[in-house]
Amino acid sequence: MRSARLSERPTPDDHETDSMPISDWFKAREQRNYTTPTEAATTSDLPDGVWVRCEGCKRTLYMGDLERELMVCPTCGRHHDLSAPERLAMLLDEGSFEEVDAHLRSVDPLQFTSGKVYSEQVAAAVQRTGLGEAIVTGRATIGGHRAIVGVMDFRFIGASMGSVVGEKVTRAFELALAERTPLVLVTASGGARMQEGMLSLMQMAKTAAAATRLAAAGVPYIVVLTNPTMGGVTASFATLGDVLIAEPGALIGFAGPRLVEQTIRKSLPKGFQSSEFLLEHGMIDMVVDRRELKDRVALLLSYLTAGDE
Amino acid sequence: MRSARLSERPTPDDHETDSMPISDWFKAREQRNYTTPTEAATTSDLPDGVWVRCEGCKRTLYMGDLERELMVCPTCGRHHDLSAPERLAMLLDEGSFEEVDAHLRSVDPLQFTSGKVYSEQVAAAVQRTGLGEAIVTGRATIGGHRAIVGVMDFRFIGASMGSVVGEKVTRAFELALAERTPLVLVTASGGARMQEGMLSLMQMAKTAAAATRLAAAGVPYIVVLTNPTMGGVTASFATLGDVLIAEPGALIGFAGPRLVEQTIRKSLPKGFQSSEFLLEHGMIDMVVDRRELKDRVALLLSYLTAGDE
Amino acid sequence: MEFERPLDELEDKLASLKHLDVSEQPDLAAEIAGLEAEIARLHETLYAELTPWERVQIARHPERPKTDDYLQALFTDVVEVHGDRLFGDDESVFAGFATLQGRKVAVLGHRKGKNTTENVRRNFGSPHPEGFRKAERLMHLADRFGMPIVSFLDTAGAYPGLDDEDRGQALAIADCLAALSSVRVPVVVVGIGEGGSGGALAIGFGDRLIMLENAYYSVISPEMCATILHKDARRASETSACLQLTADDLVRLGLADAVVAEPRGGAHRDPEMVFDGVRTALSAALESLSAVDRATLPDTRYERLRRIGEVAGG
Amino acid sequence: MEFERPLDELEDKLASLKHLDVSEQPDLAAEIAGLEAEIARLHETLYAELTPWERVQIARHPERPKTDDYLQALFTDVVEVHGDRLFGDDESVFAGFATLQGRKVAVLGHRKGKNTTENVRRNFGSPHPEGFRKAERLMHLADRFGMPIVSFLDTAGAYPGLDDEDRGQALAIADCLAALSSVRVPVVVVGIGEGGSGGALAIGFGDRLIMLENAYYSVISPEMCATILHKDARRASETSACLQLTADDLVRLGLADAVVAEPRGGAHRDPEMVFDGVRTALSAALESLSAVDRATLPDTRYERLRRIGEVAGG
Ligand SMILES: [Zn+2]
Ligand SMILES: [Zn+2]
Repeated sequence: MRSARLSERPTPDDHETDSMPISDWFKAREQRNYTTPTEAATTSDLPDGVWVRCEGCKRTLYMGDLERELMVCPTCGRHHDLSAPERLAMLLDEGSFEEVDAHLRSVDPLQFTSGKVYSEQVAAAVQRTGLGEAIVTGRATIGGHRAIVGVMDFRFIGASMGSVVGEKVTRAFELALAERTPLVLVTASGGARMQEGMLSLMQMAKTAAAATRLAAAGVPYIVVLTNPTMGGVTASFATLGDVLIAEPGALIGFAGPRLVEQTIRKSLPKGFQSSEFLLEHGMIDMVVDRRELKDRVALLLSYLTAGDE
Repeated sequence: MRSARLSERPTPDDHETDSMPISDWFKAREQRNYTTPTEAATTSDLPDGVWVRCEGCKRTLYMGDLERELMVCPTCGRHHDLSAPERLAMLLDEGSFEEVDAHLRSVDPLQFTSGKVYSEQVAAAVQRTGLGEAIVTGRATIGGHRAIVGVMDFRFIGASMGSVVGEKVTRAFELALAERTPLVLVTASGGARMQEGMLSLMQMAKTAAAATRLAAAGVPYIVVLTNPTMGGVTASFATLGDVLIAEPGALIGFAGPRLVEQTIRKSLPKGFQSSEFLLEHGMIDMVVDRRELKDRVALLLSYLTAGDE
Repeated sequence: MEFERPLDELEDKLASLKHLDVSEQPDLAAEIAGLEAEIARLHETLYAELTPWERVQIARHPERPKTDDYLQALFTDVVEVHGDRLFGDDESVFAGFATLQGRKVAVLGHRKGKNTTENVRRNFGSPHPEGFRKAERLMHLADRFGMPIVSFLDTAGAYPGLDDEDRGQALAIADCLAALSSVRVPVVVVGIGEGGSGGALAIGFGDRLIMLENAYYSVISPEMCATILHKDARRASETSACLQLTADDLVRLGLADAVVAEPRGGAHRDPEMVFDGVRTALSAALESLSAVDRATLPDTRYERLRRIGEVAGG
Repeated sequence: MEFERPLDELEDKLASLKHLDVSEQPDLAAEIAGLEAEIARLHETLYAELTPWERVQIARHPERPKTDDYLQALFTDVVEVHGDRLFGDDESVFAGFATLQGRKVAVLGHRKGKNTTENVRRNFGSPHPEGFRKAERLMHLADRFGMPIVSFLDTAGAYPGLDDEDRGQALAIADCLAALSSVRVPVVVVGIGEGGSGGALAIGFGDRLIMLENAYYSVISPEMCATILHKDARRASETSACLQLTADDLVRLGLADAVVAEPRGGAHRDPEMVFDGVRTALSAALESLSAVDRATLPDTRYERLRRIGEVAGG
């Protein structure tokens, strides 16, 4: 399982998260063993080791090869999910990342106890991922262009948006506005975090409002939609970008596919809610292979800031 | 034929047009005889007199009854075309109309001679309708609300938009802007006037630009789309209103129905490009019976100017 | 409603007893009197402290007053506007202008039907993208012409259909949020029934939030929450308590500004009382906002949103 | 092209003669020489003064350089953006960013295909509403981020389909006109082929209009004009002269600012020459506009539009 693999990582405390160079994440990982790069894992038939099976083409790959391709299967092109640190490492100029708001932590405002105890769930996610919450934000450069960046991590309670995610996203907008620096957000989310009830829902309005203020000020905002970006995140800040990029094969939508299937009472067409489907339906600007993503974002930044020269 | 009927009217010279109270148009007409209120006329089987046949329900009606209903068939509800003076009479507060730009006349910039000689066509239209061009504009009140108004007249070369129509529409926008007074335009048009070539086409951009400046200034702009409003007029100022009203059963669209039929190579669905069709497809705000139109426009003016209070 | 079933049974029994002939059954009068007393007692306890799940059921009651009823009861000179100017007109969303005690406002509202035909046309109050885009258009109109916005919430949620995804349901909602956050006119929201997630929020935040006593507003439907957490929609009673979705919860969370009292058993038992309450609350809200410089409203609204959420370590 | 047929016949004859063996036919060399002289003469007269209708045919030539060719020849770092964020992505309209000799611009263009497959996907360059709405979106992006707009015109017109009417073809064009009139960045339009009516105008006016020598721009297609006036599309030659749709006509009417020369017979005979001409004209236009205060551009553009039209009695 992906989570099993990732839980083998050292779990730095907050200060270590702040100070550990992102590039070290990749280096550090090579010293350990992995199984399969997919969320829905079938590890039992695989040796516990450096060989992994691609869920796209079912082939067995050497993890080193996969990593060199930024976790894109060299055979079938499947884009496997990345953690936030992995994403930051592949998107940003090495050593340029300076995290902000690292200390924000979720509380349990509703004392939500149906199902798992929410506060314990958060603690477990922190423990497992080594992250403070489902998004990491900060300053960086991308191909030499200054940017405020935010990267979500689906491993952290499905990167659902509660108070902290909403707050960190909002602060990223505000930082971009204050410094008149373009914002680049890489999204992945199951939607609003129901364990924070209406406080979660209102983060949609809060982040959308922050995005609107940035837009009004004429500061560029680029979104990279990755697998999966659903529900309240898609329906708020994630689709308010000036340019919307999606990674190939990502699931992107409002309602979950199972709910849609139940609603229409027939099976869904192939590719429904995929990046390619959204492109065809005019909802996003482009689908970009992860291996070209950094260059593309850098190029877009050069265009969107051209008027400032 | 409608045109035959209307040509029986006295053809006032420009000064008379300017000074004749609009209400007199209706009075004056009662002294004359009419045939059928539709454009596609079948007068031969009707007595030449005060009885007319409704093309909607094929019933024979007394012209006086039809006029009392503002040329709406009391039986089938068909809205028969109105001339610009008739429209002004039914829409504006009596005696409130003060025409502007009445002296603008079309010239023949391309010396267009294919088919009819354009300059002769214009002269004939002036002669037949008693109007200077296909639109009449001015200041007025509607239910007590001040407005700049413009009313198109399909009898004048299909109310196509050449330099003069474009100019008068543009000046109406500019007058509304200068006096910060809402603009109400009643459209009817076959589209751009091809006999003025590219000068006509560019009127679309010119009027749209004027509409955009009015919108940016926050001055209300209401459009009443009447039968027919097509082509370059629909694709420019006529659909840039804050509120779009259509009369029932009006033909409204971009491409002519015959061209669409040729393009798709099958017959068109019933009601295609009708007001009701446009309402269903989200393109207009409301379909309003002509007999309620004045009240509705007045009410809308009261809402759209509420913020000025 | 389910929780009223014991009461319904007693009332049925009472009705059947009353059909009988007293002269033939001497004990009947006493039995009726006893039953009536029992009904009164049950009435007292049943509605004394409603659970969140019971309130959700009241909020969904088919006879509960709807947006159309408020339009008729509170407003004059109602003019509806239609369409998104892009694709269609969604009847599940009302958009238009109306006058409240002399005050001209722009009105939005989710629109459930009174019967099946109407409900089918209105998609049971669950908007398509066209509905949100129509709402967005009205927001811009209201902004441009300085009309306060009054919005009535009553939806189970945005419609989760196939075509809705095709036509950008998420983007339509996001665009509404952006527009509503930036209009330079007062925005007063009234939760009158269901407040289902993003489909409610799209027209559901502003400068004031008034909640009817039994209206709810939730990040997710209790049933879906129960399905996700327990794979059992029947545990909705439990999740509806956890989600803190009632009017009182919202006040406590700092999200709602006022609660309008409902008659015992719900608004449908005495609509006039609720209309009066909403009229009063709405007028008060609009009045207090009319004093504010409109240019400052977006910033004030942003500050209001900005405070929402509980975090540690910030 | 039809008007080239006499030339084509001579050239065919010449080619067939050249296949013969000179040694067997002693007169052949002289005959070939004569034919070549005749071809040269005809070449001279045929293209010396092209009629408007002949230019329309050249403008429609399938091998004529298209928007994609200009993108490739003139620009570097081309990034295409897609979609209207409402309904679909229309491949008949290009929208994106590109760099012209170091200058970063937003690019629009009608997009015909190079072959049938491509043409079907691109609807032969006739936009649907989605195409115009994508263009409008790019206009707003260019406006917000201060990128000049370069627009290449090459369309027979907006597509007159049933679904296009359903989805508001007229409104989509009107919205483009509104956006293009108000962007606070330079707008340079290049007529490279067909300029068909509203579908061209939607992305076809601005601060400068550059026309290729054989490009046309017209309120209506010559054929449709002939059909309306004479019920005979074959009189398009006559109407194309009346409509004054050539590059020179547009200069005379005060609508076009510059004409880029084409090689004899049309741009497809020597694309590089035309690319050079367009590059030079485009750079000059952008350079002259770069000196202008951007905030004044909408007013200047409005004044430019404002002067268009001839009226009496004003
Ligand atoms: Zn693979
Ligand atoms: Zn009739």
